[in-house]
Amino acid sequence: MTTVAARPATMAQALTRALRDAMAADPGVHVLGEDVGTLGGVFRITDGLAAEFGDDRCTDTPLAEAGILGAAVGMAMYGLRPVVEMQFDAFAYPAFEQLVSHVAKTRNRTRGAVGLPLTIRIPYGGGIGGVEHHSDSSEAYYMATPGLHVVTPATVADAYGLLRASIASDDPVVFLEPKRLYWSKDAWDPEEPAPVEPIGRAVVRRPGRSATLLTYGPSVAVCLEAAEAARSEGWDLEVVDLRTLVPFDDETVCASVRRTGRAVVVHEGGAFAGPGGEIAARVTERCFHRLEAPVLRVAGFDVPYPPPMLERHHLPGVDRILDAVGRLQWEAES
Amino acid sequence: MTTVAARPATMAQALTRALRDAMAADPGVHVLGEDVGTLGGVFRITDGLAAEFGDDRCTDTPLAEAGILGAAVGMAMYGLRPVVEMQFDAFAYPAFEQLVSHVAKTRNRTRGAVGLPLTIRIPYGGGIGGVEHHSDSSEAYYMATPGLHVVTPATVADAYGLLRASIASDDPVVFLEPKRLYWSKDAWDPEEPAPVEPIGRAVVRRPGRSATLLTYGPSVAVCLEAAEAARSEGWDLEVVDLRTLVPFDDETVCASVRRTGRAVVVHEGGAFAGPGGEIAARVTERCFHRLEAPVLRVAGFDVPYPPPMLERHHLPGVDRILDAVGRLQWEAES
Amino acid sequence: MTVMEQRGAYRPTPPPAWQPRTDPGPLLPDAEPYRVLGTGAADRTDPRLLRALYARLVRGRRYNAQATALTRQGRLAVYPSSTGQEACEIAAALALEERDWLFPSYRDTLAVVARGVDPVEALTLLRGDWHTGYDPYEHRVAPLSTPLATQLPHAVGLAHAARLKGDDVVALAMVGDGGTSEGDFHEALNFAAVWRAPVVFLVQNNGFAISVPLAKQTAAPSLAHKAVGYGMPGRLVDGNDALAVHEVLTGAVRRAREGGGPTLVEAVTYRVEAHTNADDATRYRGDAEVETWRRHDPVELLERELTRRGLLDEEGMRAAREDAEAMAADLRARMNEDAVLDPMDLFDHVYAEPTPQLREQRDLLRAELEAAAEAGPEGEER
Amino acid sequence: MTVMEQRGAYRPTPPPAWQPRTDPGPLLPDAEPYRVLGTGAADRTDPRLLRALYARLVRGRRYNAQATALTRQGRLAVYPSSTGQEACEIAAALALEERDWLFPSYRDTLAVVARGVDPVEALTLLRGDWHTGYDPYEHRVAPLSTPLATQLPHAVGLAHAARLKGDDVVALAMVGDGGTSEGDFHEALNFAAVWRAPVVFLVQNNGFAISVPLAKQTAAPSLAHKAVGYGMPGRLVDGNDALAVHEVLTGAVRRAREGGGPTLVEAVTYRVEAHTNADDATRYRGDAEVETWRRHDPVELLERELTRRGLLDEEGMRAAREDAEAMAADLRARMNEDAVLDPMDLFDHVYAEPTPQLREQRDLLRAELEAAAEAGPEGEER
Ligand SMILES: Cc1ncc(C[n+]2csc(CCOP(=O)(O)OP(=O)(O)O)c2C)c(N)n1
Ligand SMILES: Cc1ncc(C[n+]2csc(CCOP(=O)(O)OP(=O)(O)O)c2C)c(N)n1
Ligand SMILES: [Mg+2]
Ligand SMILES: [Mg+2]
Repeated sequence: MTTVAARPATMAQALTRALRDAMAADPGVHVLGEDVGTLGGVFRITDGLAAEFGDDRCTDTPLAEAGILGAAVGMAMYGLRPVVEMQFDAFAYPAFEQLVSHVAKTRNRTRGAVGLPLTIRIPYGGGIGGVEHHSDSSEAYYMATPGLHVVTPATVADAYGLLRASIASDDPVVFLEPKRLYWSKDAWDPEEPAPVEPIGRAVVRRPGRSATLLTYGPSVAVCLEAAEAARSEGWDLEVVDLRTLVPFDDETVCASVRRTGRAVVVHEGGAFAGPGGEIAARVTERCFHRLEAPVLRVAGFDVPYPPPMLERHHLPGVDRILDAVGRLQWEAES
Repeated sequence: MTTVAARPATMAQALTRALRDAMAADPGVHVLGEDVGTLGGVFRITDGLAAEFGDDRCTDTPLAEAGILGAAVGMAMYGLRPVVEMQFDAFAYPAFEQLVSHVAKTRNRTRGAVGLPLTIRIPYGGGIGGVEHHSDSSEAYYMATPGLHVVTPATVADAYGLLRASIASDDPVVFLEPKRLYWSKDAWDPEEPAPVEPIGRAVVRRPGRSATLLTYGPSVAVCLEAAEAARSEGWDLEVVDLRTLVPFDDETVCASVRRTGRAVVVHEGGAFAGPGGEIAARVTERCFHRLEAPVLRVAGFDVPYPPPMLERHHLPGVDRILDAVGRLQWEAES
Repeated sequence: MTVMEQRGAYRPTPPPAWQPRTDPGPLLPDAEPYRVLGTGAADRTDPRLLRALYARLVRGRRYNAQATALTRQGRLAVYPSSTGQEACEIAAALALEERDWLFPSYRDTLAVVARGVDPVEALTLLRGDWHTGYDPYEHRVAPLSTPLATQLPHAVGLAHAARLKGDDVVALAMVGDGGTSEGDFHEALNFAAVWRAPVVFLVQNNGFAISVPLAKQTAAPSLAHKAVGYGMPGRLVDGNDALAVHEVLTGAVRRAREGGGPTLVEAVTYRVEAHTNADDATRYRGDAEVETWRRHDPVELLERELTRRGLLDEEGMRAAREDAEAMAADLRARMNEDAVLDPMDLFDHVYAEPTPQLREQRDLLRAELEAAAEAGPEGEER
Repeated sequence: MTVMEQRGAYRPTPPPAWQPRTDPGPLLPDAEPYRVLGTGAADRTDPRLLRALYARLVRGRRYNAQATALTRQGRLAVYPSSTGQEACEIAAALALEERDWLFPSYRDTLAVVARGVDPVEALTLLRGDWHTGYDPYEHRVAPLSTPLATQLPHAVGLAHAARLKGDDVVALAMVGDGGTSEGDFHEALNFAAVWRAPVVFLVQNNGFAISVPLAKQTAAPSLAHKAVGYGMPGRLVDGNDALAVHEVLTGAVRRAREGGGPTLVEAVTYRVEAHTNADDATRYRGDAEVETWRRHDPVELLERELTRRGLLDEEGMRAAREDAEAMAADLRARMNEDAVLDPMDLFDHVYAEPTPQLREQRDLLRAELEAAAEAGPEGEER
């Protein structure tokens, strides 16, 4: 048996591969959504699946998101494992009632009799120059809905591993794909994909001692860049990639913050009532006496997603992150 | 001119009166929703409006929430000031796309050319023994959506004043009515209603020195009760009623917390990614050095709203609030 | 080619790829609701079916009365009665085979019970206990759906999945006249038709959505006419004629099972009682209207038919009544027992496995309950 | 009354309150799309209308080509071309009076421009600038709607409001074949019919929703058949026949204005180009299909008619082309100027007045920009 050396692959390729492997491994896995069949999806994530597995396994649906998700609920009730694609973040909103009132609640309302093993893939976030309604960061809505898992990869390997794990989960998973990372590349060997870990664990992407950057999805790369840039200012930043927003990995996060004593949460969506509020609050509750400074947040502004020509001002960038790190009351330490 | 003495009135009566006065004052105010006409709404808040102002001003719509809100958008575009009633919290979800993608964004996407002066009344929260889907606390979703104001009264007088102010606002307001307070009574003189204040100001409901309870809507009364009970433990608790979740009154809130040095946020919805996370995070960011303890949260559990027979275990009660106050590291003070 | 040359050559060219896909004629419902009772066709009905329907309608009527009484005694939080609609409820359940699925709306407790679900378990939701009292897989009955019309796409998805798996399972989904206005109704019917899913949609048009009469709900010739817009047949039936509803639904189920695709059935009926026990129907409708419908009562219509054909006498009626009374007595007795709920259950079924956070919260509640128990009865109070 | 007495007295009682509300017959569309060009009816058309349509169609075609070219030059982020659908786009705009409103879907830039909006402002959204480049009140054109079908209830609400205020304003709302599957389509049509709102719904059935062909979108005889389910007339028209679309829409607008209520018009047309410049249509359809439609081209059809009637010669064609070229040159020139956006605008129109929080955030960004400006060009980089 020869192993192919790891070669650069895109996140999009890893996601496609994850779907393909999941479909090959389990005949109950069905992909459905708008344009997922013949076209392979507008981001080509489902490319080739209809050809390989047939239209009944990878199905172009009518254009109606509540109908797609609602049908997936029924399919899951009958023992299938549907994977739904929502074409863009804002186009998942029509399915919100199905998501909140059924997908999230069915296991609970039936006291465990009916679980819904379904995965809802949603490309999310900005930075690709998309016109309005194509760049929302909607994770706050899903995090605030008990009964859903919320997962988002930041690396090519995680895209594969987390999507496999999400499809394998017996609970509904909102799988958020950072669209601006679709074409990002990592060395990754598609023939030897990462082990399919259970969801729910954060990971330290870069160890550091001065402060922790808590982040996920599209902002992980930005934080790593900021951490590099911070070296010249004498800061050694740790970067934690949360990977799974629900369930939240308090253990890994608090271990890091207790070590560094300082933290900044970084994400694209607006700060107000966004994920960062929860993260800052729970870190503060759990690590208060180890904190040298309040947990700060670097996020998008609290505005509707801006037009593409202004989005660079909105998205958290290296400078804004470093400014926040600079406000972590370093003087108190001396 | 004789003034009628203040007599006990219910919050429901005050809301009805606010609608009536608003409709009388401005012929552009139109009420629409399911059963709001002949029946006067399932909570009777629109009672008598169709009789007084006619079916065109208070309209029974077909049963379709996205249609109701979408139509209201068009009506607002034509210069009317629609007031929409959603029958229950969970039945507002079908309108989520209209709310997020249009109601919240239209002023912004038209650079101010098209404002949408519309009010969306939503009965919310639990404690009334409602069967599933009738007791959701959905404020986190609306808070996380820039472009919306989010308002919720806790007293009879505020129900009147805040609803008038919301209808008068040139921006869309999600007006959350705590259903378990509909039949609560205060001395209130309907002939001399409270002045119609602009929205956006919190209020100290009970001054205190030991710690601040930050709360709103249905939990204000519970917090006041807890503050009374706390006296026997030697704690003098301040209770702040936020009244408006968006925009948030940082000034009043921080002034209180800076004074007391300790804070607990109390609300019914789940803690995770709920309003309390935001409130705790922003208070901590702004008052870190005045905090003797981390801001704690007392909230519902992170579960789908429980069956009525279990809801008392879920809802934050006096004991749970006092337990949290007790965890505010009082020993550090001595 | 010059302009002048073109001139002579010009002929109308129809858009070449256009062709109508289906002949709409057969999809359209008749102008009048289909009826069997009181027509010659009733004579041909199997007496066993007539008797089975009758016994169940009498039971159903009694069940509605008993459940409403339980709300007055505080044993049920709320009950949306289907009195006057028993023919639809029972026929819906009887039209299905064991292996089929029922997707009920919140008013359809009777259909759920007629399908085999324990009468007490069917009321679990409405007594304030857990949201679904029965295991949906046991009798293939989905949870009663409170958010209107949301159950319809579920039925489509399940039926579609069954067909993909090669099972000849049909799903019957119930919805009210008001529910047809929701977007989910539209999306479900469209998916069903495009997928040719084996689903039957039963709209009980009972004239009202709480207080809103049909005329404010739709301007369509009938709700059954909506079918043509999806390319499926629409059928209009007298919903108080149990034989007619049964025949139409059985036909639609057979059609679905044989691969003919979905059908939309509108059963014209009437909500004789208020929306629920908490509603005051006098605010929006007069007695006269109710009275005319009481004279077209589904139980009485069936009773007359059986009597006419000599299949039922005073004795038989008494037997049916006694059977219903026994059911009611049993229901009453069992509903009078207090439900016992374990607060710890709050955390157990949010996910397949509780998250670390839910385990923490479970521990918190357990500690609270233990502290309260120690503090004695007063400790429980606040 | 004893059982035996009842027996003889039994007569079928129809549900007394049931009556069909509308005769469905007149609501149903014809089996074939309505056509004027190439039929005798075309002869009766006012030459001014023919010329006006022609000039605008030629301009529209050129506009589509120019906008697509601008995407290749990076001057537009994306462009969904309506090449092949110009007859629908132009006729929709021309069917309206000044005081009426247009509610366009994202593909309908041509209709927006034909309504009077500046050709550059109509592209503001698609060049990555602010979401709506024009003031909707100036020409009574709602923002281009990206979320599909969501604009339809807006049109209904606006038309309803206008009628309540006593204004005889009509709203025309545009949607694609794919968009008809959304719940919002259903809810909007139902509201419009129940309220008898002065709205006209124009579905451009161009055969595809991105890659999904009509057969996977619906099983209906035609999309126009959906009308009957709402109790409004459905009309089917050849969407490449500008005269036919104009006549049908004008009629529907007149009907709406006179209080006759809404109409659903399905215009059968074809999306000749890819979904947008970013799409690769060869992945899901063959050239042959496209070719058959190219032979039924809306501009050519009109050109032939004008030519046949002697209303157009080589000279006239050249004039139309030159006019279109001038428009394109102007568009090109103006689109080549860089848009100037003020980042501070991010905060100014979220609410009528910025909240305290937004003022803080504005200050933060202003400070950042000032710091970056001081730091010089490299400072701007990250
Ligand atoms: C999505 C949604 N909106 C609103 C409600 C509140 N509601 C409960 S029953 C009802 C009326 C239903 O009418 P219909 O569909 O005709 O059924 P019926 O009550 O007549 O059986 C309404 C508005 C709901 N349950 N779900
Ligand atoms: C609610 C919503 N879902 C999905 C999309 C993504 N999307 C953009 S265009 C399109 C296809 C639209 O097809 P159709 O309605 O036929 O209009 P056409 O593109 O043919 O003009 C899709 C799925 C969207 N914009 N809005
Ligand atoms: Mg009804
Ligand atoms: Mg199309």
